[in-house]
Amino acid sequence: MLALLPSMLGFIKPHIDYHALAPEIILTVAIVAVLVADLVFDERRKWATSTIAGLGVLGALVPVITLAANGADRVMFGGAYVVDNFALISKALFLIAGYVVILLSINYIGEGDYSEGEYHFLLLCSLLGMSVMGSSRDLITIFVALETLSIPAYMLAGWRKRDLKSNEASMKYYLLGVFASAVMLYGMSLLYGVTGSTVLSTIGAGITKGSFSQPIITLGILFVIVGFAFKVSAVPFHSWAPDTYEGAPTPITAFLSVASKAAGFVALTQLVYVGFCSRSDVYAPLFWILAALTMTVGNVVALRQTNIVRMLAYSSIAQAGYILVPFATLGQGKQDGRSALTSVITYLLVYAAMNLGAFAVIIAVSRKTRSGEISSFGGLFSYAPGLAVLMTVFLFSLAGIPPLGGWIAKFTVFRAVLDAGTGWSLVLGIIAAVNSVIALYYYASVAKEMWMKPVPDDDRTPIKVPASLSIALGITAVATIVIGIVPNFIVRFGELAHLTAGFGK
Amino acid sequence: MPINAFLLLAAFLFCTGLYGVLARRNAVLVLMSVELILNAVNINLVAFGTRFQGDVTGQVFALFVIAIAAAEVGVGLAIVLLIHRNKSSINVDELDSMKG
Amino acid sequence: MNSFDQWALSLAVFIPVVGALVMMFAIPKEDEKSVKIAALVTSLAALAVGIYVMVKFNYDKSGTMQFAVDKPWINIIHSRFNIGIDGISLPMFMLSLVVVPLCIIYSWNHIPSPGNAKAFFILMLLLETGMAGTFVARDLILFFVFFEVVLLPMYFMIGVWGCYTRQYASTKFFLYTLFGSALMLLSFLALFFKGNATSFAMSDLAVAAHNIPHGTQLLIFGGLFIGFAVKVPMFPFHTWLPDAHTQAPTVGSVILAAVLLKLGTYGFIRIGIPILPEAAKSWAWFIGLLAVIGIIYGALGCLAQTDMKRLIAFSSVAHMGFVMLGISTLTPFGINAAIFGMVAHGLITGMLFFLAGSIKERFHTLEIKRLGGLLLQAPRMGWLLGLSAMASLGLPGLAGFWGEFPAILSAYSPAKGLTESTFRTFMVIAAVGTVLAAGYLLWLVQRVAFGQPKAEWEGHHFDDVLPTEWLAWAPFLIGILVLGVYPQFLFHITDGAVTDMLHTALGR
Amino acid sequence: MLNHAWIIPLIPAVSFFLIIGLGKKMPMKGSEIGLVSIFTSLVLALITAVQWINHTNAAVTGGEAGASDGAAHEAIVKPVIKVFTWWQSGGVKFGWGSHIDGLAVALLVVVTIISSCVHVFSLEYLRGDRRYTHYFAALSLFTAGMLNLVVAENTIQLLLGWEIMGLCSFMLIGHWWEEEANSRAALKAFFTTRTGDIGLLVGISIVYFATKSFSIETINQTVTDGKVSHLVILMGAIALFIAVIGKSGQFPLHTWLPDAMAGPTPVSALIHAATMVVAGVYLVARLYPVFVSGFSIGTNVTIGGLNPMALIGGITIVIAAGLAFVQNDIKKVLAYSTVSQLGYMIMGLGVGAWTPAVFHIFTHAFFKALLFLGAGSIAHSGSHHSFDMKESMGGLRKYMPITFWTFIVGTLALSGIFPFAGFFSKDEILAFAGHHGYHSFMYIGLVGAFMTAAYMTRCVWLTFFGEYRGGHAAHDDHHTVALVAHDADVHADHHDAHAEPHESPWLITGPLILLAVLATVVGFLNAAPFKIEKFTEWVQPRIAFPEISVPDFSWLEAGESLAIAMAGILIAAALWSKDLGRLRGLTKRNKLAHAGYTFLWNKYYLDHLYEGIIVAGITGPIARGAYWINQKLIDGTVNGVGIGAREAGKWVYKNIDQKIVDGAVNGAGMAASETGGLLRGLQTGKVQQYGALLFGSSAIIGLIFVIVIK
Amino acid sequence: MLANQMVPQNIAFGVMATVMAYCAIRVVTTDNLVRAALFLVGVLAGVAGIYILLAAEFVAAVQIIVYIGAVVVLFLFGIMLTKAQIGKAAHLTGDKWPIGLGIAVIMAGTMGYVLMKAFGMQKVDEGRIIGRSAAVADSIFSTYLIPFEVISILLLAALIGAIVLAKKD
Repeated sequence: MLALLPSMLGFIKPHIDYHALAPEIILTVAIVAVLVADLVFDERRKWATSTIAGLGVLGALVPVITLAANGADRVMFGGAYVVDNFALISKALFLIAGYVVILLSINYIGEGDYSEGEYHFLLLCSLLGMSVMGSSRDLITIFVALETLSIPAYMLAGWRKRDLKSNEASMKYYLLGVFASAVMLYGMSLLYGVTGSTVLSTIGAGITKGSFSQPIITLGILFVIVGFAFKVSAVPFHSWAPDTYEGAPTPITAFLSVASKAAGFVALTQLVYVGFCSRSDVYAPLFWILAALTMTVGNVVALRQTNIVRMLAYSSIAQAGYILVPFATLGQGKQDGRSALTSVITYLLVYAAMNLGAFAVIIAVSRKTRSGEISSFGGLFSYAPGLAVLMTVFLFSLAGIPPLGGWIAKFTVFRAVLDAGTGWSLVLGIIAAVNSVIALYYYASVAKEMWMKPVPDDDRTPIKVPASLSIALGITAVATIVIGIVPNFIVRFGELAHLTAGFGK
Repeated sequence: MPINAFLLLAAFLFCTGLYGVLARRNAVLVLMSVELILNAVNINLVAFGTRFQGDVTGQVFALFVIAIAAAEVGVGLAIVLLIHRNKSSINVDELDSMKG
Repeated sequence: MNSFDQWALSLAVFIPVVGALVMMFAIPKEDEKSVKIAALVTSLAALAVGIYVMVKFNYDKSGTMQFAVDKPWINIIHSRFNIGIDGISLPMFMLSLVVVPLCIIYSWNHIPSPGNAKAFFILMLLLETGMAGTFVARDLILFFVFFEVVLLPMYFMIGVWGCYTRQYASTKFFLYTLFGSALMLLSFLALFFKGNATSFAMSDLAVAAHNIPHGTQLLIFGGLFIGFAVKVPMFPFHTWLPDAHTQAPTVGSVILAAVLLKLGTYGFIRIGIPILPEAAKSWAWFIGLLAVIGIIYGALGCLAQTDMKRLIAFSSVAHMGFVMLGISTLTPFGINAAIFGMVAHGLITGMLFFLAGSIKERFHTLEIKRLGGLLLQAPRMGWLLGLSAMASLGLPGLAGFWGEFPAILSAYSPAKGLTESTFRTFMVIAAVGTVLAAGYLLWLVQRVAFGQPKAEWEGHHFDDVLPTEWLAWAPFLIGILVLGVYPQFLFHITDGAVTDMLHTALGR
Repeated sequence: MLNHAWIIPLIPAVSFFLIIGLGKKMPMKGSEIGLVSIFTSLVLALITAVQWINHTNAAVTGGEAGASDGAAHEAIVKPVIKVFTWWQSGGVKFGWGSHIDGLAVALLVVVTIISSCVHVFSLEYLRGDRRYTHYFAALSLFTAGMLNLVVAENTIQLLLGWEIMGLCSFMLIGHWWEEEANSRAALKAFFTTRTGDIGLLVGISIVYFATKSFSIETINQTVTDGKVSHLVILMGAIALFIAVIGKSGQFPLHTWLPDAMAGPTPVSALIHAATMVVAGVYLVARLYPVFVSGFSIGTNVTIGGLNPMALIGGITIVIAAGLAFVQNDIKKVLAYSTVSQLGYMIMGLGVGAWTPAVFHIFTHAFFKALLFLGAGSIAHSGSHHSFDMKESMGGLRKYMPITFWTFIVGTLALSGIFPFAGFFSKDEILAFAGHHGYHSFMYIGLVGAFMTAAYMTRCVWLTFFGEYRGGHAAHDDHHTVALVAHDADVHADHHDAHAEPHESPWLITGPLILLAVLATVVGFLNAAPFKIEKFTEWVQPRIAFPEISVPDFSWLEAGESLAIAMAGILIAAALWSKDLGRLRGLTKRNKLAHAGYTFLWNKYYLDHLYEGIIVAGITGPIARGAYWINQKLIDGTVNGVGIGAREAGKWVYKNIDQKIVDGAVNGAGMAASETGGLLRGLQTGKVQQYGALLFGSSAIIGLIFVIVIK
Repeated sequence: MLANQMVPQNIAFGVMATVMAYCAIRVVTTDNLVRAALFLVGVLAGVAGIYILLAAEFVAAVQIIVYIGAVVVLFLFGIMLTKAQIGKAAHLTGDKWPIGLGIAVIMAGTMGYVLMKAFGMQKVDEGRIIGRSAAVADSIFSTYLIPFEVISILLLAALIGAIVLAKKD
């Protein structure tokens, strides 16, 4: 108890492990550098900000790698901030996804007369928030990290200032985000009120069954999860996603659907594994409902979409549903949390690759067609076979067709389900299976459009793909295919990422 | 005095704000209602802090919330202005160019 | 076993993919000639390795896995790159390696509209990898992956190079099959987890399955059943087949008929029965029932068709019914017959689809009403149609008979523990099916080949069988004849493996 | 040769491939290959026969010499069996080889002789045909199939031959497939026999599992030993008999056979008279113990001797004979006659008369082939390729003497007139039936004999007597197309529609003469009146065979049947010859009554028959009615089954497949899509509604959880 | 003795709570934008008072400085920049307000039930209240150092982003 009361004993200089903080520090330096560059460079040389941002992100990856090589778990600030394998993997995921988003943005932003420097600045801020999120094991840190990654994103969603849709996207995202934060904060306050601490491991010890009045704990857990359910766009907290995705600049949509969502899941994982691990009686049913609803609604509504981005929005909602499935199996049957965590991490990694890839193709294609309609992809195969093949790869990977990466992700989900082996989890598994067939329909319909339909207006001028986009496509495509064929290493990441407290070990 | 006095007051503020955000059309009023909610949370945090000897975590949390709330309001108003410039209206229920 | 043997199967499976990659990146789309040559060379190289395997195969030990390779693959889920070949898989493996080069030869001058030979051949090569891989996989996850690899190329083949309603057909094919494989995968996982298996290797799971209570076994087998039944396809999961076949380009139909449908039946023999023999016994009557329904139903469906290709497609439903009937008896005799039936159906129906394709090429229609007098317009083709139809209806002396008759025969005396009277009823129904088969096939021949050509073709000249067609068809025809006259070629390979398999599974 | 009889079917099989491969390039378009092969087979078959005869003779004499040494006797008359393993599956071995005994030898001889004759005949008959090569290839294949069936060592091999013949029959009936009627007839033939083949498949299966063997020898032995339950063997026998009905044109599956006359006439002679159609009979004879045991032949006389085989055979005799009366097409008369004669064989086997029935197969083959070839000769040279007796024939006696006389020989043999072959075999069947308690079947046989004699007389009369009615353009149903198709100028002399009828060339008459001689003499192989029982001696099996006691010959009975046949000839001659009127017919009836023949019991029937003849002229309403029933009802049923199946197919496809099975799947897809549409409605685009959803869900889920999870 | 101390506190709380509740309701119901902002000030001031009651003086100070001093001013700027009607305006409340009310009532019920169940009439332990701002500072600069640093970046980001969005171009 005394250790928790530093104030009573006077100020004790906290131990700071700079190696552990290096990724964030490098990111911060990059943020400042981008700002300065934006001030210094004139309009013609603004592209340099993107280069700086990209380098910054890559630079931040270096300490992530050295930390991983070092291997030791680093715990700071009384357990509020931890750098372990899980944190490192999630940071690597955020940073690589962020890098790909920067690659996607270069031409999009550069050619669109948007504020380029500030754009990259905000993107990096958001990445910083995510990076912090990966290590947070404390409610306040999680909250701050969440807002840091969200608030720049609210603004980025409205970055196409003259487009009302973009404004609207920003507004909706912002309002819903604030609402969700409010609910989450209320839940956090309840948890704090019960346990007297914001550190997750302490909370975990304080909310075991029978320790306190149950309803308040239940409501606290529930509200906190709602806050992140919003972030991962789980139904019924998903409603912002389609509109925001459609209206936001496409690279930002990619960012939101991948990095931001992944951050949500990372936070959820930490909360559930470290904080709430003993209370699967509360969150497992909640995740069950969320997962079932999310998969079903996401897929079914996606069937009726005509706008490709909007369709992918619903698709990413549905994908979030699959990722929620392992959460619903936690603490059920023989599920010891190991395979569920592996599944979540694996899914996030694969999902990042394939979804970013799909958006990269959309960006490349819409550079020519200037349209977001699915029909604008008509006959793509005949004039841009490379893009069509890549898009096909990404879409069918999302659908989970072997040997593309998506299958191993889905596979680990099913494995988590069967590991639990209870009736409820099996039902969820079947819902997931049925959903993956429904999903196939709309993924296939895009493929159909590209391969089997005529070219609209018979405009067969080839598409020029800028270098940065090509790199992004290359990274994502290689990742998607290689993960599918040799899934060993990616699943190994998932397996490595044991969380020290709770289920792990 | 009972701790619940503070907590219930906070709950009331929360729900009033909740009503506000759902019922008010004007975006600025919605933002004001959000502030009600956040303040309710802060009351909670500070009140809960009294349950634990010498613990100021609640207060610290409240401070962070205040800071972030300020940032949020700033951003929110910027977005409202953005919309106002393009649409000359800040009624949130008129924002439905995307749906379905 | 020398070091090449270690690599032989992997080579045969992956050479096509390598070829496809080379074609994708190194050969421009416009250079059709190089594309064709590259595709042919690749598939022939794979075939050459296949022939090497066939030659080196120890036929006296057809029941044991040969050319086995067992390397780590996905450690974390206990799945390994475990491949090998035995008497059950060898015929199917060879069939898939043979069919692809022939299809490439056939397509030499017949790239279906809208062209793009490069993409077409790349897909075909990918397909080859999937097919060959499925037949050598000894690990369920690996099996699943190869099983699915087949899906996409075929989807595009139908969807891009198919006929009028190709999109509907391809989507249907795709969704159906995926639905099936989703269930199949769930069953695989359930096997693994419920049995507390140490790996996904089929041999391990067969042991581990003893840990599973009977009721669960039944459920798991049910999942496997639907998964495979969709692919076979068995009634009532068959409706994708007529559409897919009808709309697919010729070689698509050929590959579909010759190899793809066999994936399902092969799954039953390779996975369903050895791993869950008890559940298979409990399900056998149901499988047999659906099989005979399929026989009659497919035949009735054929009688209703006005399109030649669709008729042939429906006939597949009936023929695969015989195969499934043989499997459902769970006797070595029946399963040998089933494997024979698979190969025979592959050759015969493949040949029929080739013919249908060539007829379509010439007449631009497959409406039976508009055809007629083919024997006058293109006599050789007409005779080939007659021969294939005869083979298809199970005429002794041609390959079809040896799949059909022993299957019927085996139903008289199914494995111990199965109800004889039920299966004997099936036997009689199946025998009635042979008559219906004769009915629709001869009716087809009569309307298409006999009689006088219709007036609308007056003055048209039609090429008889072209050299590329001869080249592509000759192996099929030789196979039909040789297997018909000397079925021991195939039974010799399968018998030991099937007997061993059933001995292990059912303990007799 | 006995050990290597399996070579005999291989020769024509090889010939088939040679003709297909090289035929077109040969000087005689491949026919020479066929000829060489069939003659080789013939020679080999004769050698086999001689060896077998020696074999049995040795056994018989050996048996007599050392009567005590029973074992040696047994061993020496065993069938000679040679088996190669053909294939093997699931522990079951399948052989391919030969099973040579008297029955097989008899059929080998018949088949090779008839086939040789037909080959020679076809050289001329089919000359210039568009598909000359294919024709000979098919003949070769057919011969291979039939010979394979004859020498079959096991049931699977038998089935192989059986089906190959079916295929050849299909190919040859549809030889002139340009005409739709022909292809339809071919289809019908194949389809009907195939229906019967269900029985064969099932029967072979049952017998296999009952006796654990496919080997004919083992099957017969096992069944004879009585080791198999009667019920099983009855099921097997019924199943096999269904196949027989289909293949051997028994009632009610006989309708394909007349239609099959659409094929070239030599084919009809070979396939649809002499050989293939007796394959069914042969099957019964081959697996006789199965049928004897299954149908309790010879042991259930007490219940009237009714067994399906005898019954079906009997019905077929009468019905087919009746139908033969109303045909105008000479080939159809012969076709119905064939059906009727097959009925005799089946009935004979049904009553236990194994040897007589087999003997009838033997003799029938010669005279029926003779008749068909005669009809072919007429069509070729006398009637401009028409087979219509009323329209294109008449008075041909003058133009075609050889054909006429040989035809007469055939007719007499068929009618069972002493001393032609038919007399001996038919009489033995009837005698056997009478002596073993199957009296009713004997009477049926006698009626049949009468009718046979009568319709054949009609046929001969219409063809050879009276005035020549031909001379106008041929409207033959199949040659027209062939004429158009091949080089008409080369063969103008043969096909000139206005040429006078003339005798056929020697390639046609040669076989006719040979067959006529054979039809005359072969009867004496087993001429009971003269105590010659060579055929019985050589052919009747000694082991694994039920006891057969051949009754002693009785001249009285033979006289009865002979008299009936003669009566038939006379009555018919009287009725159909123009110079005899109705009154003469009536007198004849009185004469019949006066003659005191022993079938007053059927006077009533005869009365009606004659009244009918009187009322309606030459064609009897009963025969007409029977024909109507035949065409509309039985044939209609056969066709109707086809149409019905097609309609059922359409219905199932349209309603069940497309609407229910497919509909359910598509419906599920639609439902998903519609749900999607509905859920889209929730996405109104209004941010506050989203907020309401968010807060509302939180509140409601919160409330529920708080209440439910304590 | 405790009771004596409690009384003024109770009275103060009662007054403040009433005012706050009234102001809060007015914020969400008034037809006048500016008035709504002023009522908001009332609520915010009340909250500051509550903090003082709970001996959290530093938080109370920050509340007044940040909220009343900055946020409300921002709102007023917002109202003016969006050229909103000063004074009464029609339709400030949407016609879907009953839904909002319903949800608010459910939420209130849930919260109330939970809180009553958890704490009942449990008293605030006066002895445990410490009002040392130093403790707050210590805590922020030790345990919560990272969030503190991050929040500075966040504020910078919000600042720059808001400028970019709000500025005319």
